[in-house]
Amino acid sequence: MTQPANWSALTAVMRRDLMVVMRRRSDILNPLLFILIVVSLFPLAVGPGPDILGRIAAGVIWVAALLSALLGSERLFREDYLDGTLEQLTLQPQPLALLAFGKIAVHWLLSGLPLVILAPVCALLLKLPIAGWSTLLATLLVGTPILSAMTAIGAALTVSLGRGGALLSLLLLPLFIPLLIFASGAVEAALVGTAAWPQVLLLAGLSLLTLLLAPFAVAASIRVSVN
Amino acid sequence: MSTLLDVQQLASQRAGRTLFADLSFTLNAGDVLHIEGENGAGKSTLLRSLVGLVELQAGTIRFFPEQLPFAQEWRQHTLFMGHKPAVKAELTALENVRLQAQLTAVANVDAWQLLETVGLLGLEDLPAGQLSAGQQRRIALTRLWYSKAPLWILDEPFTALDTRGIDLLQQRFAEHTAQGGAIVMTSHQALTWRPEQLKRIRIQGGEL
Amino acid sequence: MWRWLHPYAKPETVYHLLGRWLPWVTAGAVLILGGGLVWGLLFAPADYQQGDSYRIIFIHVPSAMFSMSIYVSLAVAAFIGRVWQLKMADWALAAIAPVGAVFTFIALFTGAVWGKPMWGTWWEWDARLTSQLILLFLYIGVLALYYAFSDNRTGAKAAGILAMVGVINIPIIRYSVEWWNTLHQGATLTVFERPPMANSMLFPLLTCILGFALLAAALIFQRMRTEILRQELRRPWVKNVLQVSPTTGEQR
Amino acid sequence: MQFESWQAFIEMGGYGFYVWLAFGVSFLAMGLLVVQGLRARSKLEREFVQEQQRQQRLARRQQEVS
Repeated sequence: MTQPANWSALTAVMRRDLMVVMRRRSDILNPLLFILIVVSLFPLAVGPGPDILGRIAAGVIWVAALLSALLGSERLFREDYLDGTLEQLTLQPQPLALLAFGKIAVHWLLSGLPLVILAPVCALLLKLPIAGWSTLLATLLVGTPILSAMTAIGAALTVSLGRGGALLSLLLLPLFIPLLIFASGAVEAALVGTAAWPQVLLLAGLSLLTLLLAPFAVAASIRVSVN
Repeated sequence: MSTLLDVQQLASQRAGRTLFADLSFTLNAGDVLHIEGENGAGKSTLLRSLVGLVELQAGTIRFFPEQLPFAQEWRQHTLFMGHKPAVKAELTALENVRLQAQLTAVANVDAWQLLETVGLLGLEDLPAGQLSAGQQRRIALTRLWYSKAPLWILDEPFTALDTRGIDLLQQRFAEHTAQGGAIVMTSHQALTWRPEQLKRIRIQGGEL
Repeated sequence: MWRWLHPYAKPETVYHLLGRWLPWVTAGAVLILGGGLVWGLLFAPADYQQGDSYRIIFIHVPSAMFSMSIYVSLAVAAFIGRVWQLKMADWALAAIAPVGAVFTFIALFTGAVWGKPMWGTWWEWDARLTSQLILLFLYIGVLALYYAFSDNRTGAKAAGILAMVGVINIPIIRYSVEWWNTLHQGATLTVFERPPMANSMLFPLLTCILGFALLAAALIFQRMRTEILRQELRRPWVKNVLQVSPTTGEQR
Repeated sequence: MQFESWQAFIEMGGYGFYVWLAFGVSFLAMGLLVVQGLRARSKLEREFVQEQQRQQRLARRQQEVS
């Protein structure tokens, strides 16, 4: 297959997904609203004191991000599966992993990136000390691609099951644990004044690795699911 | 006469039940292969296994002229359309056609012209979700007017189409076979058009 | 292509082969594990620090050891199934995963029960206990996915992909959990990091480890046979197998 | 033999509860695994018989029709 054909197919997949979601903005807004709600419930539950809130802020934001990723994950391939698009994608001469990468990238653009933009508001609500802000944003920036890629694997595996929701959470949560640990650990390190960059670098490395391997897992899963 | 497709001793099972076994046929340029059978006989499974969506239990499929074995390259030479139209309800008819063409790396399609051809004049910029099932199907069928694939594998292409749509489609089939293409299709409707080289295969309960 | 030539790729052959090995492996497992446990419980000396509570080690260590390696074997089976298109390797997931899950549960439970007298608490967010807990989730995920599909073969393939994704993540999970553990609490819990064991304790432990290995093999073989039958239920050879079996013999 | 009496064996130097709880639950889990495995097998055999009977019914019906 020629390079331009690959490129053309990749951009077609990405443009299609972008356009579809832009016409259904609630799909972008609902997960963000969910995060805001979770974040604003926490002070009500544990008390508004800045010492306790500031300490748990990064963890709460990350847990909220994971949960909202799970919440919207089912939709990632559902429509495409139902209307036959997924079937057509597997029949393209282009490598399916490439197209899967396109879908992961769009998913990140529409769920990960908005989260990074929303994060300062969450940090403010949870009174995260200023020292931790840049690290929080950095972990979100390098960590959310992992979230999108892993979610895509799980969604592709369960797309042909009518009721994949609870199963999907079961499959994905264990895989999210390193992400949660390193991300909140990095912010904690920044708060106590030690270097946070090793964890951020580690996350970035994991992120690259995931983005490299996940498209192949997603492609294999799609092929199994459209069977 | 050149052979396009050679299928030998194909067998398939679904949920442990044998749908067909020892199925062999060849398809030459200009052939139309009509696969018949009752609901659940395995027509769709047969078509899907031809394009590799369903794993083969046994048998070989070769695609001529290069005698390619079942592989990625062969997808360039086939066009498959299943039950589902692969049309996005959120996008307009025009966008659907353009993106579909871009996906298959066909440059410079005249989407307006294509939509007029399939009888969707005036509906080009409505979201596909607002169109009827037959009209959505027509959007998907525009592929047949620009595709360069010699082999078409169509699962129930006439579903949801009205008589004029069916006539239009059969006309296009005739053009395609006249240009040396071949078609494998299933349909419950009888063809009103008599292709010159019509082959029929009937599958039922594991026998042919 | 060579899958057609490979004699072990035939489900029927494997079914009968496993059937021939099963009694021997089972007998070996019962004898060796039984012997090892009696040795460990009755004859091994008490630990000078932990007294008799350390005897939990004779089930805890073998099950913990195998809980991880069984997951790796799960992924290896999935890999073989994927690369060489060997369907039976995928089916092995259904045989291996429940055994691995139960071993993980045992390791987790015995670890917690041992922790109570030693650390004074049932649950400690100890690095090893935590990663065992995550491992248990991974096992449950593979099993749930395997049986979620109405088509048995699709389920096997999907679970195989998940097992492979999981095995890539296991080292990352373990590393992250250990790092997290040292971050949050100094390495105060050293129950499991002990000086080299006296031979009088080590030998019964090794016997138990061997016994557990045989037990795992026996359980996996039995389940593999059932899974082969389940996947091949409508094939002619299954008819012969099931109709001569004593429980349904009268149904002929 | 490490223990002087049966009683001492049960008590495990004061740790009896923990040791026997660990062993008991472990064996219970193993036992359930074995039982579940055997039941899966017998369930499969039942399914097989049902399938056979279904096929026989179908064959009979086809004979009646023809």
